[in-house]
Amino acid sequence: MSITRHRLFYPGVLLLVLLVSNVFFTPTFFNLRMQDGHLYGSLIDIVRNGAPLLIVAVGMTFVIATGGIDLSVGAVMAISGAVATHHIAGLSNQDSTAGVLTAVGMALGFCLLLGLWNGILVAVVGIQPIIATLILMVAGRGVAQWITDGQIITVNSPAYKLIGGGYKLALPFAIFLAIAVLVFAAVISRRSALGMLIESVGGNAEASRLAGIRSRGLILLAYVFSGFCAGLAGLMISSNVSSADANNTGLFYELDAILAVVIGGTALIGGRYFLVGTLVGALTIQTLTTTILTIGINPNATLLFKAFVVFVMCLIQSPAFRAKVFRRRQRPASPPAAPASKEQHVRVPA
Amino acid sequence: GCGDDSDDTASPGSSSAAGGGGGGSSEQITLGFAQVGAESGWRTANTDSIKKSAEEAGIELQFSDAQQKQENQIRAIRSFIQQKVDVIAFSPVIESGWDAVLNEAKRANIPVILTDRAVDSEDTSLYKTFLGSDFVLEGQKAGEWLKEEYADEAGPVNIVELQGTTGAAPAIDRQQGFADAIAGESKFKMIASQTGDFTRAGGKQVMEAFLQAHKDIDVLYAHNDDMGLGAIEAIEAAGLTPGEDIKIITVDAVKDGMQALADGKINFIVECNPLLGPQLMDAVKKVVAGEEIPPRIETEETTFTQEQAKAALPTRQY
Amino acid sequence: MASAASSPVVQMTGIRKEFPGVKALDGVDLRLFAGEVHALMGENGAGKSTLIKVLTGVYTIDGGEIRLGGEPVLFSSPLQAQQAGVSTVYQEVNLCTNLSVAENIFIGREPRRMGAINWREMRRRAREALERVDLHIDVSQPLSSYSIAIQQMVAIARAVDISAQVLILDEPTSSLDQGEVQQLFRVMRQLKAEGLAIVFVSHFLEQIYEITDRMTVLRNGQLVGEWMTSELPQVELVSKMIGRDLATLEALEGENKRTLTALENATPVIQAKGVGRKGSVEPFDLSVYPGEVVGLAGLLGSGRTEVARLMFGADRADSGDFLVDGKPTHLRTPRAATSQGIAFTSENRRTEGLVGELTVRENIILALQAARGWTRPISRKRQDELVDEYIKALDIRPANPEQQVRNLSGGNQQKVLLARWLITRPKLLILDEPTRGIDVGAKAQIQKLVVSLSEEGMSVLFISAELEEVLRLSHKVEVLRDRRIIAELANDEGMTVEKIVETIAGDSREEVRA
Amino acid sequence: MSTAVLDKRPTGLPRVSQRYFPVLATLLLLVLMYLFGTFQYEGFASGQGVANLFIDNSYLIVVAVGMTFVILTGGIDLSVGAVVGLSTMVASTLLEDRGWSALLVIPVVLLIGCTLGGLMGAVIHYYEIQPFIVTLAGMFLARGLCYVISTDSQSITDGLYSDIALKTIPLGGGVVITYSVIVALAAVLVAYMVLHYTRLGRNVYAMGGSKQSAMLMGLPVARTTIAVYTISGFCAALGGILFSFYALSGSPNTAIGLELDAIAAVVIGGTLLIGGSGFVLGSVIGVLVLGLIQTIITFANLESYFTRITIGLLLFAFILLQRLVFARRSPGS
Ligand SMILES: Nc1ncnc2c1ncn2[C@@H]1O[C@H](COP(=O)(O)OP(=O)(O)OP(=O)(O)O)[C@@H](O)[C@H]1O
Ligand SMILES: Nc1ncnc2c1ncn2[C@@H]1O[C@H](COP(=O)(O)OP(=O)(O)OP(=O)(O)O)[C@@H](O)[C@H]1O
Ligand SMILES: [Mg+2]
Ligand SMILES: [Mg+2]
Repeated sequence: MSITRHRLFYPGVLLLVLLVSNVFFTPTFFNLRMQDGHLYGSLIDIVRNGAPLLIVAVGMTFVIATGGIDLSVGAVMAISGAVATHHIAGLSNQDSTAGVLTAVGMALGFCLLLGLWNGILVAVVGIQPIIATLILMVAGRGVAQWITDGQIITVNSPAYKLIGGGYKLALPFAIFLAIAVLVFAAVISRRSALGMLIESVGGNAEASRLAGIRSRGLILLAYVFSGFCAGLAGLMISSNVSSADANNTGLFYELDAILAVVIGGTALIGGRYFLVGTLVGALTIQTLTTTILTIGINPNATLLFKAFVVFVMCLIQSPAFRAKVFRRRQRPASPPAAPASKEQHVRVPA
Repeated sequence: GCGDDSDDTASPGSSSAAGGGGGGSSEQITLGFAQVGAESGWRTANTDSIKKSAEEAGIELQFSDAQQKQENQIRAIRSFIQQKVDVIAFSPVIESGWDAVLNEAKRANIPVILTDRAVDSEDTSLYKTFLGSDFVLEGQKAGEWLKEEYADEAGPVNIVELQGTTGAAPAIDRQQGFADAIAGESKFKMIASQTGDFTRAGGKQVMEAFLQAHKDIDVLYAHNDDMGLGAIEAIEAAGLTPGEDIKIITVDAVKDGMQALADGKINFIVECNPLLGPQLMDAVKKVVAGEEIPPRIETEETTFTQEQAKAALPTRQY
Repeated sequence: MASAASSPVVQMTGIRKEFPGVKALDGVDLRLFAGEVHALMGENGAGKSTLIKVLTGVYTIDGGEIRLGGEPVLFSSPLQAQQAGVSTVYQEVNLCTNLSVAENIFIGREPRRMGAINWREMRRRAREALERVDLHIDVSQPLSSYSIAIQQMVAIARAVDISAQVLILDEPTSSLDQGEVQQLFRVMRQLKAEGLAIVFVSHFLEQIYEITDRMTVLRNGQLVGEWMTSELPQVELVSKMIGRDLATLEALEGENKRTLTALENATPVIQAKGVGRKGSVEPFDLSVYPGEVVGLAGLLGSGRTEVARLMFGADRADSGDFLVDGKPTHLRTPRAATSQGIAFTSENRRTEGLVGELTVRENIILALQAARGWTRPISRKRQDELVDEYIKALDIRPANPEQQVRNLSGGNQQKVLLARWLITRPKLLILDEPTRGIDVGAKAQIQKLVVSLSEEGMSVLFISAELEEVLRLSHKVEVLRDRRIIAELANDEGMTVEKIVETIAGDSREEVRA
Repeated sequence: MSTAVLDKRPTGLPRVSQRYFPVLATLLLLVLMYLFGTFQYEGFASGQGVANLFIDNSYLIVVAVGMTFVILTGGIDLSVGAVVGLSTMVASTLLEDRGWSALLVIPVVLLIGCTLGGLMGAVIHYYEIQPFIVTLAGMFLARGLCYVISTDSQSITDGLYSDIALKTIPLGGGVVITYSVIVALAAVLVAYMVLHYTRLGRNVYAMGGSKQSAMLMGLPVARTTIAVYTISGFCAALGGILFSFYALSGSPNTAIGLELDAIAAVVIGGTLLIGGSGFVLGSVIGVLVLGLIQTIITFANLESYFTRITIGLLLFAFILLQRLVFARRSPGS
């Protein structure tokens, strides 16, 4: 009983159901084997492909917790990949560790600035988050195209490739990065008072101000972190295919990231956030994508299938829905009529 | 091979550039061009070619980027009419729905040239000519090569397909053409077909899933090079050799694709040439001069095998 | 007067309502007769508001029966209750502050002409409805531009205007001043004469004895009993409510006249010189000395809250200077004020005080944590110690630090807000209506707390609509009128509530009320 | 909020214009932007140019009107773009493949929009699921249906339909508008009336102010929620019809991302995303701002990638100016 009460019980069950349903179509779905010194299998693919989404969603979680939203993550991802590959492509030795590190540093630094820009528009200038980040969403992709000159930049750098497509300890390096970001976010926010203060600002901004919280700095921090996360995810995606596609990298990623956060139980109006929920959300979305691909759904019907799954997911997660289904079953057990002891309780003095 | 082709198409452009420059002193031609967007490297090369050859031909270019939205393109064409350009050219975002605005252009006596993609208007007097590739034909060429390649084998040949963006004209037509070409022979089996959105990342992810779900893939047909390039990575990660364990056919012939072809990772590429600029400028001049031009100008396009790619690679422009 | 012979308008029997972990109502009965004012009594968290919400369809019951006019009913929303003639003012002001005053009174039943809302008529009738409670404000302004007290009056005006059979008022008087309360009582008497059944909840016992005919007492979600008001002496009532005797209350009697000596050579904790804000408060001077309790007295809307907000930097002063401990200081933001050791509990605890989604523990440590910055978290162990200490000290119920604050009863929420600032050990504590909605026992506790804090050297700026309370606690009283401080009265021998009232009223009482 | 002050003295401005001050100021900024275009580009300023602004954006105006209702209640509707696309697909398929009459097709399309919207509203209310997810699922559903109907685009040749679509109404001076403009303006007018002169409209604002309070005040929260999503669905379908008038075709990829344009227009027009405050007229201005930016772009002869950057910069400039105008009005953060 108590385990079904847990917030993540139903999303978790759904994720499992999605995973298991694959076995009916692909009996080898859960199989893992060693391939060239690294683990290989669908599950690994899911985690590796889901890693960038998870990272973006973690950044988004904080922004949403402050009561904001960041539409610009997709564009920031594109910029990040563009900056890094542009630098690497210009290196004489594309595989030089120092060169790649510089490229990564430049890209992430630039993305921090972009996050700061968003944060300033929201927290200092006071523009509604959706519009403030829309500006960068629109302009950012143009900037990325400008950097790449509209072409796909291809690099040949095993060192760069490591970030999103490489392996360490037989596992995709991306997994380590994603875990690192998630753990970092969880530790920094839950071991310090950051998380609570952010939740307070998102839950009631005016009350937080009157409690002496510097909400401006916290909001800035959330957007900067989101920019950083988007930048890292952009590097992973670009590194995974050893190229930067300014036009398509991160396209519609903001929607998936927000969806992951919301599935995880964080409300869009801000306040309480759940990083583990976001993890489950991101994995669910990636599993859904992979499932669609492996069970071979007609591409024209893909969206219908997605609609169906998202819909079922909402319903199952909704306590109101469960209550309604549950109550119908339970109703006969508890008679609505008044208890027999009616008169005993009424004491009418004089 | 192809390098020759590109040079051929470029030469009429550059030769007439001198003539255009000479005549331009009295009356410069203004061309309004409404581009689809900047959604791919192919498109950017296309844009560059048009800009460059307009400059070379001494034609003033009014350029507008519609960001893949038909309504923006309609708006751009309207503004060209308002600005009274001499010729309007555009690559329609989608095939249908152009009658109204093209009628407006007709009423304003501005000739229209379609590039790259066609429109389905019944009234063909709305535009002077269509200049571009035949996507169905591209698919057919891919299919024909496959038939030849497997002519001696009994099969079955298991094919997977990486489609372009759902609903996009090149995706629909390339799928159609390919399917038509292999329809006759029952040994070809299309075992999976998914959209990879024309991107490398998409191609890679979809191919990964294909490889997990199907153990016996013989051929991959990708609607563009980029998805093919992404798929190659997935195939390599699975411990297979692209080009040998799985034969790969793609469309476009961008530089990276050609490189992979030359390296033996792709087996066959059908060219889809973005360098329409010179031919377009040529047509523009003819239209302004009142000359007759054919209602359909095919871009010169070829196909590449691995050997042809090695030969063509050094001179590729994009 | 209620006649037990006639059948009740509302009869609730054996009502049970459970929230996760809390039995909010456990076999409660309530009978309401036409033409009576019925008091619902109980400590904070006893279940009064829950009973009201259950009756009006906000919550569904887990057991029991509700009859309206003899027929069993189960409302599934307040809308249905309203349609059946039951109108309610819920405990926290539940209006839409983004809408105009007139709309708040008429929304859902706007006067229409030819299908379209007749705005002119609506404003006219809104003015009429407010006239009934003697409120004269611009009804086309958004409700958010008025103080919580005005909002409360608007809510009452709305409910009175709707009421057909039953009118329920859940702590309507907690933020009203004496005049306002009397006006409300006039209206209630009139409605009673018209045959309405009225439920009245209040922690002011004098008000209960003044206006109600019968009462139902709850304790810990259980029914204690039902009595005629006139037959249950106050002392007995209190012991029935709190289940123990009145030692705590009596301890406070006698604590009346309080003067501080030897202030001349002390430096004020805070000194405001010519501080004011255009359109809000006229420039004023105000000094608070260490250990001094300064009361602010004035009518509703006289500007007490504004003074408090300026002193805390919640609003930015546009004239004047502050001296904190004798040093010139800017108090531009609450943040600046807290770092100077100033604390402030807003009168509007729901929108400006608590973060409803967070737990009791988090709400309590919020200000302390904010002062330390996010990089220096208070250890969980320390948090638990602090929170436990204050949950005990203020008797917050349920004593579960991990409960979401929004699920607490109104009075307990107020205590949480107090606790938040007490643990910061401020030099100056600004309390705007701190005893709002707090039961007798807890109120006595809080008053005692203020006294002992000031004895320990903490200064307090104390705002309350209850002049007795102000007088009992303060060393001096600042009197406000029309957003100006008009007098400073030392609380020495001979100072009485009447004198303060006279000062507030100035020359003629009528003039102020108009 | 508690700092606002009652001023009983009548001020210089009549009260109405005070209430509409934000909208008027935004309108003024729009005009300034138009003047900027006029001085910057030859052939920019013309009567027809202004008319085109309405013609080109009539469908977006209608969609934004529907979105305004939803956002005013504090909700959001991500499905509108897909519903616009679906509407064009349904219209073109029924007209061309099935040979239905336009007079039948239009009501059917509108009905589909309303039904989808209504269902989403019901799910949002009764199962207490965040509007974001529900309408996102609705978006997938509607777009998915587009592809299931056909992946091909199709021209509409139906006589009556194209007559309505192509017929222009002269306004004098050679300026013409289409029926779509009339429909859009009518939608705005109706929406204004509904929002300000009906109970439904006021309930919409009340819900945006505080859903909890609205419920406790006895407002029909369920009905209102379902109504606003139905209205939004209706407007999206109507927008789809206007779009199919505009392009005379149906295409499964029509209006991808339109929901963002609509939301942006509403928010630029001064409506708060958390609900409870804003005007439908503001949304119209928001649409015109976006349209005007697009028009400036088409005149600007920009490099492809500077198109987006310029749009971003223009948007930024506009928002910043708007913010500066209001900086005085809203104290605090
Ligand atoms: N939504 C809820 N979820 C959980 N517990 C609740 C909820 N609402 C009320 N409670 C609990 O029910 C009990 C009764 O609360 P209620 O608000 O009825 O008290 P009250 O008598 O009105 O007190 P007060 O005088 O402080 O207003 C309290 O213990 C409270 O914490
Ligand atoms: N009777 C009234 N008539 C008109 N406006 C009023 C009235 N009462 C209050 N207001 C308005 O409400 C605002 C808030 O008043 P404020 O809260 O400062 O008063 P207060 O003395 O703290 O009253 P309260 O008794 O609510 O604590 C004031 O700015 C004033 O404009
Ligand atoms: Mg209560
Ligand atoms: Mg006050």
